[in-house]
Amino acid sequence: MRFPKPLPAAAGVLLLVLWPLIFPDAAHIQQVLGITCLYATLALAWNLYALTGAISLGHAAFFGLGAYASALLNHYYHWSPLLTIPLGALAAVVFAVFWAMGFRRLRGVYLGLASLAALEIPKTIVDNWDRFTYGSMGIMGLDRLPSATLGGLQVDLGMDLQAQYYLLLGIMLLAVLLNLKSIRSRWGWTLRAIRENETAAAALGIASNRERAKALLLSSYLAGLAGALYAHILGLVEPGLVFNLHLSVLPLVFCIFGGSTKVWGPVLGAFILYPLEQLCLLPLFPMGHSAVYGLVIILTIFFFPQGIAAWLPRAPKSA
Amino acid sequence: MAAQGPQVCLEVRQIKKYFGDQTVLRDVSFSLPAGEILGLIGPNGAGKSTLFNIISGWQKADAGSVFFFGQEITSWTPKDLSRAGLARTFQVPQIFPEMSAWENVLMGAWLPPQSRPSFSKAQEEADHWLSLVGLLELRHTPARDLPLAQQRLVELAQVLATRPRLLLLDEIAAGFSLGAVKRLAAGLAKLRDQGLTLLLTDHLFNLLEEVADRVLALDRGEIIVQGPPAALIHHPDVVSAYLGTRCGAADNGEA
Amino acid sequence: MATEPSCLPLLEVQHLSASIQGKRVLEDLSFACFPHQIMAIVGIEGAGKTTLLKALGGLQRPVAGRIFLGGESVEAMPAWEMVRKGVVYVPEGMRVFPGMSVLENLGVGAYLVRGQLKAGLERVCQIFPELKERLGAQAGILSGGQQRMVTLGRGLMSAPRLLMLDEPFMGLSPKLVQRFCNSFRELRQGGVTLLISGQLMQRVLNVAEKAYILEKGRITLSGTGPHLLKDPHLQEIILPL
Amino acid sequence: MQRIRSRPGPRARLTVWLLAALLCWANQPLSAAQEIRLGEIDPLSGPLAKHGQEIHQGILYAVEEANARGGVAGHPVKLLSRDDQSKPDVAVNQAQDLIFRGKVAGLVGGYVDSLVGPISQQAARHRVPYVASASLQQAFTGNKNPFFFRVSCLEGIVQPLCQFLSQTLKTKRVALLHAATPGATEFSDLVQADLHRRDIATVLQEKFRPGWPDFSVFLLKVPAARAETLISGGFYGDNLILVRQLRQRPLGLKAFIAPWGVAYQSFIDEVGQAGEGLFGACAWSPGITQPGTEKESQELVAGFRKKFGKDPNTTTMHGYTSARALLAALETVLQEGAKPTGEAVSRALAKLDLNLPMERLAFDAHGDPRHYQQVIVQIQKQRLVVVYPPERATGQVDFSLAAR
Amino acid sequence: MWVGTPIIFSGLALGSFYALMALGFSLILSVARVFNLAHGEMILLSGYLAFVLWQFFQAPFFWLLPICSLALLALTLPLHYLLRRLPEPYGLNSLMVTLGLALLLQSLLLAWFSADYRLMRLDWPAVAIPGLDFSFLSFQGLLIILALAVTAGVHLVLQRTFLGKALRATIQDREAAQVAGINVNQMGLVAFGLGGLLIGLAGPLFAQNMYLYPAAGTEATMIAIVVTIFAGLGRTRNILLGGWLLGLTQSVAVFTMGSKWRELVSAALLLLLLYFRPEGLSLKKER
Repeated sequence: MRFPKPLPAAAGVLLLVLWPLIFPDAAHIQQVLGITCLYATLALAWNLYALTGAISLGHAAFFGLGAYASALLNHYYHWSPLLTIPLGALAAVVFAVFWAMGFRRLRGVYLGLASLAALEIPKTIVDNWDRFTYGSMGIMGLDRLPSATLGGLQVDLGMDLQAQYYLLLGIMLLAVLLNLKSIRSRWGWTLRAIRENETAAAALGIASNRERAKALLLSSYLAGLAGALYAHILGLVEPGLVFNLHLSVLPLVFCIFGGSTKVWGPVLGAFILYPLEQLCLLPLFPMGHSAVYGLVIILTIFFFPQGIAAWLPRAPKSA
Repeated sequence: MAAQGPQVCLEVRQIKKYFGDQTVLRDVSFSLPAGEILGLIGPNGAGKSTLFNIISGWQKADAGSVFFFGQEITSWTPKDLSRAGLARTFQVPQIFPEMSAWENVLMGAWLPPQSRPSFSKAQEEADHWLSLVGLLELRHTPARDLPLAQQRLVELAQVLATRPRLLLLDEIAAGFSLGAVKRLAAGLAKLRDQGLTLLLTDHLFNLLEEVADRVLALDRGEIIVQGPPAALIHHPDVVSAYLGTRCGAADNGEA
Repeated sequence: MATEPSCLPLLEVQHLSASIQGKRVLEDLSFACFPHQIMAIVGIEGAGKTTLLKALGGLQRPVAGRIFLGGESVEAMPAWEMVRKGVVYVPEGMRVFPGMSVLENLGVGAYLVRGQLKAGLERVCQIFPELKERLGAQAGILSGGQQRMVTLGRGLMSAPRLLMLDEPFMGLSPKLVQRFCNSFRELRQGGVTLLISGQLMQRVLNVAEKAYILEKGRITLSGTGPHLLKDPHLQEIILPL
Repeated sequence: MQRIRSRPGPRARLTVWLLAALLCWANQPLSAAQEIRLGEIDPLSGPLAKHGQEIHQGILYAVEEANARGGVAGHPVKLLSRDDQSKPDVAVNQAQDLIFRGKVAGLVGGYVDSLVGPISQQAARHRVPYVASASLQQAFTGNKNPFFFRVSCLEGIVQPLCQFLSQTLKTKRVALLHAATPGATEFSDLVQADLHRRDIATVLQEKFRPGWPDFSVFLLKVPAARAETLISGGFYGDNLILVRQLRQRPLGLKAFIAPWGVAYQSFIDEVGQAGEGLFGACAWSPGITQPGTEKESQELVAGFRKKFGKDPNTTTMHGYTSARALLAALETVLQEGAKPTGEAVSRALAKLDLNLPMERLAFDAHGDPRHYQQVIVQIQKQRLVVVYPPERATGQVDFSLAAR
Repeated sequence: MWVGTPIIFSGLALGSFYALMALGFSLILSVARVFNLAHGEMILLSGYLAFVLWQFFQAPFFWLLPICSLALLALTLPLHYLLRRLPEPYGLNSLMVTLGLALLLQSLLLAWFSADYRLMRLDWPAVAIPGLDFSFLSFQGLLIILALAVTAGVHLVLQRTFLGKALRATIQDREAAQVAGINVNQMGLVAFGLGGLLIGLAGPLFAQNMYLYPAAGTEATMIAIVVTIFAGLGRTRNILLGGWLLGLTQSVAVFTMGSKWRELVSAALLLLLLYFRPEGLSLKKER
């Protein structure tokens, strides 16, 4: 099954790569779009797990654990964020292992609700383990992303917003690639089989729990990575911030808005909703922005029930 | 003929199953030599589906054991059984609703971890099995849009594509016209000649009559009679428990 | 057996066409259903029997044509209105409410005719004595055949004038089929018109006053049941023995 | 089998154009007038909206007051307000937007430290002065940031509170309940440490998530621990519930004291009789003002009431004070004829010494307020009466009213 | 006095409050398949209405309950018409629409009522139980009694009436319900109507037990969701039991372990429940 790359996607990626070169001074847009990439990564991570048919409401737990693990490594051992971020994201994977074991039998709404409850566990523990995690006080003054030398070119990831944008864009594109691979491969079809009919999948000899767990581990690592990056971009972590329910709902909103289980859906959702809110609604309506935001969501759902991505020309599907 | 010779493919020993205080199966035992087609009949609620579920790992027996080519499989999970070559279809067809008929069959040829064929090989096989059940012209139709009987055929092609050694068919012919039943029977007989062992249930006696080497009659969780289909149809116990009066048979196509 | 009674038709279908997702399934069907008859529609799987019954039962809007019930045009009515008018469709397969008891399942069938709950229950228990002892059980845990009985029984509970049965015998043992067939005559004497669709229906055809063969969405043959049963065309497409 | 679309469809092209247009619009500077702009970032919606809005009103009042006097050294002042939705990434985005597109001369506002922190870092990076309105934690000002100032600090609450507990109330055993937020947690720890030095035992210290509807079980533990005083580090809403449930059964308490939420006229109105005798802390309130600013205070209350239809309170005053500080620094720079660059304004801020209704405002080397000190008040007959420190007291502690 | 008495009583009152918050949510979720994220905001709307009636018209508390119920009924019925127009996939789309609605309502509440905290200041006399040395607020008693009465009422409607049977039938199989003569659109309307009444009832109780501010809706929605999971969907009777279990657990956890472990204990209990009895709480697979 060869899937030709749809042209609009290539054009979109090109636009995302090139625009900072056209508007080099637009630091605030680089800032906003950089964070958009970060949230799109989280949404793509969520989508990876959603490919197995699971609607998770607990991805904030992965995000928060990634953020805290990286922050603690940086705080206690003073390792470079370039090291602590990929290592810290492993904490999310550890939690995902428990998740995969504990929620083996849960499906559908109940999995969603259980994951919502599971968020409380790392949150409360981090919040109350004062001696190690500083509890509710959070940790401040984390190291920023350091400078890196790339072929004689000094790139300050922490201070140079353009470099930071490209880093986050790169990570997002990696997540897109991972999603692409996970949808259009033998494993992707295995996940789809599990999503559509688990009984039939088991009858074909597919170990659905194991495949689901694989997807979850990948998903949790990506979400943890997003959390770890978040911690070092802002320089602080706090239980209430990184274990926030809003971080669990955000990927859900982006994915449904953009079109779930499609590769570009989460990206599209993130790149429409987040910049719309940050660059337009908040400056224009300091008080009533969330009303407009809510209206946009409602109207979009009525006009594009399958998400915005359904509106784009579809990648021709091989038969 | 069967590659395995007269080897025993499936052996069921003393299976018991209770639902609450109701006994569904009591000491069901039989054995199925490789390369044979065994039929299973019985009135509604006799325990046919439960027996199928126990053999294929979807339900646990309360007592007794099941052997598959000499190996005890009593507590195996469905996926392990499928990998070992024991496949089944369901009364309510279990297919992938959003995928096309062809994709469904492709899943059977491509996904099972035990075989891992190349993609092009799997495609060829999907074509092969889909044409075998006669659905080649409906290959692009999403499975959920197909009528129930054709969904059953899609499911059959899908499990056949996993290349099983033993296939359990649960009322596969329900809703088939007699012509279709004939074609199916011919196809199954051919598969048997290629070495597949079959266990099937059917309400309408016609399919069993066409293909089964032997038929078990189940009533209230017990095997009451067994023998060749022609003998069973006139057996007084079967008639009273299952077929009703003789003219009931006329309803089953013995025009 | 009267073939064309002189009284007014109970249900009249004129030039009915229906589609599923843009694909034409029924093509220009016209026929009538007379009171106190048993009517059979025979066809292979995919011929459009279910779609036809759903269209008559108000579950599917036809794309063209009219349906008259006692002279009133009903093609745009939702299913519950049709039930109120006495046209009851019993779907194929096992469509019980799994979380409710058998008694409650049957009770829902009598939703619009609450006064006749008791009489209906008696009638159902008479046809399916197996259900009588399991009235309190959850419908979802019954065996397939028993769920089928509940589905059929629920249709009977609605005090239908016209009862439409879709593949009523699928999944039932021959003995049950026989018992069920016997009840048809009884029902007809009680004033119910029956419209039965399926493919292996010798027994029904034997007693049907009117029968149609449906092929690819069109009626290709009609006549009395016994007459049709002898027709070589039916033998050819349905019973090629 | 495969159809390949050779060019993007019209919808895709439209989408690309729309995105490009959005980028161009967003990249435009807001305008280029002669006015001086101030940027404000506050939680205007969400759970902290009450306090965010109050700070916003204080800042708005200060700006309009300046404009009514003819602006800052003749320049009109424009306030650009932004909602941070209590999320740090949003606060950073909005700070960036204000700095780049809004070209603001300075930033004010900010509730909660996790938001003030990232904003202050933006301020340092882009060399824009930032006067935070309500920031408590001590951690920030540790690393030196010449562009960051704040008008309040935790010390100014903890000090008078602990002195009052030991000198006036003479309590020996306290129970501490606080919200699970950084500020409240640090408050709780500081109070506990301070009381320990004064030989006062903290017999019960617990924290809870804000928004909890039921304190009655916690309150059962207070008499069991034989605590004499209950200190609540909860916020306005938490205290509303706590105070009502406090009245359900006698706890044998000498006093109840809460630094946040109690010393508001609106709180007194909401809880009614249940509020009698409670202790609170505030930096300002109508009628409670820095010595020497009584007249200014009165004018402010009158003007504020005229504009917003309600009285200002201590939170409002934090916003007002921070805006006043920034405006005063700007005025100094402009009057000297210098350009209001970030460095110049920050230098002016560092040298500032104003006597404002809320405090005598001067910043130390860390940007912390030198003289910020809250007073302890008691609710007596539906009025706030200052009972500590003695030099500012307007009444005596009513011990009988306080005991419950 | 045994130290457990007030703890148990507090837990029961708290649990009753939780159950009253959750009933409307659970009903709308199970019958109309709408995961109503605007639930909390609707409760707040009702609460603010009660507050306004109390503040400006001095309406007595017991009048507020029916008035607010009817007012919210008038709000949820149009919502039902709006949501009915939603295309598939219905479940996720209705979730998104109610999320948008929640944001919209929150903004409106902020604009209409400002961000201030509002409270209905009513005097609830303490009730002493003779011989037990234990007294409680009559409002707590009211919560328990109301929760019992409302649950019993809803339970009776669902289990004992034909309407209830029709509602449950609709939950389980829409098409089969139609051919049994049930107007399934009407059932959705009935569910929204009943849900609206229950939400309206919860409003004044929320305003009285807690306090009103525009962002409080999220908290109320969370309570409703958690209690609904505790109870299992479509099981009204269990809502009260679930609420009580949650309330009691929290009260005991606060007393024995401390306030900061409250959330962890209730989350752990919930996960254990789901781990050991997922089938008992199973829901029809939704597509």
